[in-house]
Amino acid sequence: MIRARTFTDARQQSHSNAELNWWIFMRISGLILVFLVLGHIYMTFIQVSESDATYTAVVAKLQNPAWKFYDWTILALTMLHGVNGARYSIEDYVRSRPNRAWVKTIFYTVCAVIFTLGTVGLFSI
Amino acid sequence: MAEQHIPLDTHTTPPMRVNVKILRFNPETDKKPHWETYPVEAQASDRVLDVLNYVKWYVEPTLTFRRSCGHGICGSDAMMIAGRNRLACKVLLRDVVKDGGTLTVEPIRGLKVEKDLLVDMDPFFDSYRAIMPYFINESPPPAGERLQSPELAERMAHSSNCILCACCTTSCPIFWVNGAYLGPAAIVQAHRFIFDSRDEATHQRLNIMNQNTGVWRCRTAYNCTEACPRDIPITTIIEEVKRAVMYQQA
Amino acid sequence: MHHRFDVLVVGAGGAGLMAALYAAKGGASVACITKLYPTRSHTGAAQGGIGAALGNVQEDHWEWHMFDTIKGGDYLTDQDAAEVFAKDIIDAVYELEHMGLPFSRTPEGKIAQRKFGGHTRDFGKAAVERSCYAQDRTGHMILQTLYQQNVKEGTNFYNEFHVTDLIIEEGRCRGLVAHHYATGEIHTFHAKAVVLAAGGYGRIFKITSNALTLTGDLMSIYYRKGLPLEDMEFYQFHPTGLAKLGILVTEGIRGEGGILRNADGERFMERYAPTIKDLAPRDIVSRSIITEIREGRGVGADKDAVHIDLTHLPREVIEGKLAEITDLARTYLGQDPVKDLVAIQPTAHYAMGGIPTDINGLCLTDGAGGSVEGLYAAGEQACVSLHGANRLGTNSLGDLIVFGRRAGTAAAQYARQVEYADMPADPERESVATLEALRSASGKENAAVIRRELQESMMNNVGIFRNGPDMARQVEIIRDLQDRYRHVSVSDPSRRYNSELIEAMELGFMLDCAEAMTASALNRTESRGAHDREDYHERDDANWLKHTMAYKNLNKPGDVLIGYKDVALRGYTHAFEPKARVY
Amino acid sequence: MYRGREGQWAWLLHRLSGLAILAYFLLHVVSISLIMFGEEAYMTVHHWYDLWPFRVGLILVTAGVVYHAFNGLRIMVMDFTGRGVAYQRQMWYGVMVLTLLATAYTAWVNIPRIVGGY
Repeated sequence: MIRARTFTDARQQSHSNAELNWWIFMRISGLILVFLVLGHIYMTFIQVSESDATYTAVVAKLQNPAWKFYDWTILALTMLHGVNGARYSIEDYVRSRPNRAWVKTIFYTVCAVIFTLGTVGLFSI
Repeated sequence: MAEQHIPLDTHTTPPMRVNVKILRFNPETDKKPHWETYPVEAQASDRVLDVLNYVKWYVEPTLTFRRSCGHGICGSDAMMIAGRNRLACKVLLRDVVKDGGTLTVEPIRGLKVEKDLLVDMDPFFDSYRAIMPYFINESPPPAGERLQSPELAERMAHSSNCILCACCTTSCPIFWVNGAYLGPAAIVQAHRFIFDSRDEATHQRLNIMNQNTGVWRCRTAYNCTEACPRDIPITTIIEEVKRAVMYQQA
Repeated sequence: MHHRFDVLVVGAGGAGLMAALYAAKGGASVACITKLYPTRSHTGAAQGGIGAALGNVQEDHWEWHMFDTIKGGDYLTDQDAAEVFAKDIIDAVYELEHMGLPFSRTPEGKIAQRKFGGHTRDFGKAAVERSCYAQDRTGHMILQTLYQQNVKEGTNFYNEFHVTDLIIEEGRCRGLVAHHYATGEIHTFHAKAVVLAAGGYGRIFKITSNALTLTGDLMSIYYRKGLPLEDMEFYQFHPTGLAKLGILVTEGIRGEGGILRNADGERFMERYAPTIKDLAPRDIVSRSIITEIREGRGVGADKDAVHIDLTHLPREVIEGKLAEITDLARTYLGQDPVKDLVAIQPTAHYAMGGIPTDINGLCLTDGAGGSVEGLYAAGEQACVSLHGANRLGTNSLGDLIVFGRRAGTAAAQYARQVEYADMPADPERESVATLEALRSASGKENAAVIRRELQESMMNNVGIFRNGPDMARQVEIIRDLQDRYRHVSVSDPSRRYNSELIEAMELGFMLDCAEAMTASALNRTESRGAHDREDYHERDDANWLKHTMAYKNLNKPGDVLIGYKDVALRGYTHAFEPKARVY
Repeated sequence: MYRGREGQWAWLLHRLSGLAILAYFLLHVVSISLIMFGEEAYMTVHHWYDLWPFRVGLILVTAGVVYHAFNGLRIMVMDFTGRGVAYQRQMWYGVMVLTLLATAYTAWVNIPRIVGGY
């Protein structure tokens, strides 16, 4: 339980800066993602039609290591930003500790698998 | 027996007719809360508390709610009036309902309803106690006062204004779903000491604010600031505490 | 349920919290019993400040403060109490500052001070800056600070417990009985010493600045035991309550330069108190306002109010130093003090009288020095008598701090010296009987209706101006209401949070307070301080320089026995001869 | 329903858009990563995106991203400057205007493609 009822509880729970660091991370990553993601959407969806993102076009684009890096940065930052954002929601809405534990476990696992899939996919070309 | 209908206040304009719709709950007989409506005749300048008292005194004596000072200083009568948290004694009828209209009154959210509009305040005060809500300065005091410039005194002018009515904490969407969050009121109280130039426990309080149940749970929904009957800029205060934690750890 | 503590404090306002704090510091195990939550007490409504001769702004001396207090009290003030008070309060204010109270500050960083009614320099020469303030929410800050300190000390709080009975046997207080609002259960508290600090009873009046919960519970419980209430006829009407509502408008508003004006726009206080004008003591200002209204110079729809004018003050002063009251006027009257005149009228405010105590808060049983061992009282509940016939503004907060502290210290000291005295076999018997009688009453009377009739009749007959025939009629009215009270029905059968039962019980307490007040007022055939009789217009030192002690006649319901107690006309080092009271 | 004001809706939309974007993003990563199984697998899934519900959905995702991005900037201004809190309401209206403009533009560009079927 994360509930602090007395100062002693509070002190015991306040040994780490994890929440502060995540809070700062959300802002920094958010700021970077604003440019990366809006750029990505513009280039792949607005400037050209989504249907132009054919296999050939995607493979051709990803031959360039710069795009590879660009996309992987989006992948990694969005993953962390999104998963942490979802963690906030889970911690807000899932109140019982056991439920929270397994919801988080399943969610983190799924995300880790997808992240691996994406990374491998990106670099396998 | 006195007359059945006693207008609250008969001295100025003609009264207005209002349906007061109250979410009622009696733990000894009810399984769930239910709405009851009481037609009332009152002045536009009457307080919502006057209307509730009228219903209690002359219509439905079992109606239960807390109240004391009647002018917004004790913080007893926080409730959800017309969909927003307010003090019943600090809202005039004319500001929340039109003649012939319906006024809804519900208990504040996120705390267990004990009876009608009365909730269990203990979790709220527990959060308050968790932030070490007392002045700490162990160095021997001078013979006179500890000096403090008017500018430094001004820094706590807002946060020391809190009356612990719980309007803010129980308007917070995070607190509704998870009572583990200390809540705006406790953070405002912490701010009052963190920004007191005479206090020596700033570091400890910032540590409490830095935990999972502290300031980082604030998602800046501003309901607290809108709800505060003392016009404390609560979100500003919470943001100040967030920055103070950040600079301390930096 | 049974509890045991060295010291019990009833009430969690300024006096109660101060007493609890000092009892705890004195090494006692302490419980504080309050019918509200601690920060809900009405101390929080005090706005203006706390008077102490710190001399931060202007030269000041405690002797001047002592003199002002005595003169303000129309020489009925016990001068030993006034001397102790004027000296102690200086130290007590510094102590509050050391507890973290966020006072407003002077440019040098000292506690800021401002003028207040009746506080003068050099024994009445001119107004002096003596009121130490925290904006205009000094009481709020005191209440919060003291509660915080109690949290730090680990005081046990019993919130929402209504005391129903004191256990006094063989001249010693052994504890008390209380009704737990949340469960409806009766709890007994066994103690070595008890401090009563449950506040006043302003709710017996229709227009009052007092909270709905100020119903004189503990005064009445004391009085029902055949023990006396002192100086009940002296009840202060604060000159400036918001029109119709009675909500307090601080005297600080005049301290900062606010001016009272009648319908003609005239600064009428120049006629009543030529020297200090609007800063005259409260009784004088209240009577002046009512006189203006009676002579047809009132304002408002019913011409029953006057104006307070702040429009000549800078906006920063109004919204800064007087933020609280600016907010109240805007909220309730839709009047903005920055540009509008605000309508005010006198409002029932403060009981000078109460449970008689000695200088350490020990409760007295008669005018001859008898006392109840182990029972103390402080604050508005008590009558030391510091305020005499009229309290000066700011002296209520001072009273809480100084005498709350003395009572707490004395209680802890007493508790260290003695063992627990036995509780009687069934201490809760009378409380249970009283509550059950209310629950099962078969009558048709509505407590709210009786209460309203009491409030209206008290306002009309025992208000600011009094006379024999009206008060004699009021005695009859109260008897009649007491008869009807026996037939009050409580329709809510529930145990938990039965607020209807509580309100009915409180009405019984209010009727007792009204009874003692009316009898005392009718008996005193002179005008002194807040007690102003149209049929005895002069102060009469030859016959009436004495305190009234009102006893309930236990053999004859509705009857009050009157005794007296001497006024201490000398302090320890100073004495002030009674003189005519002009300002 | 609690009658909160702009701040409450800004928060709620931020949270909902964030969760929606995350859900879309996870699907997007899965579908793109099919690229490593060759052209056929990739294009099979990719052709679904040509169906009109997906195309409309994509416009909504864009709207969500734009809102989340600009409201995120609003939050940063609030968090790191004292002044930001005072103007949070005006900034939120700014965010909404930007979101609407961006969505309108996206729709304007994409609707002909949807209608045209390519």
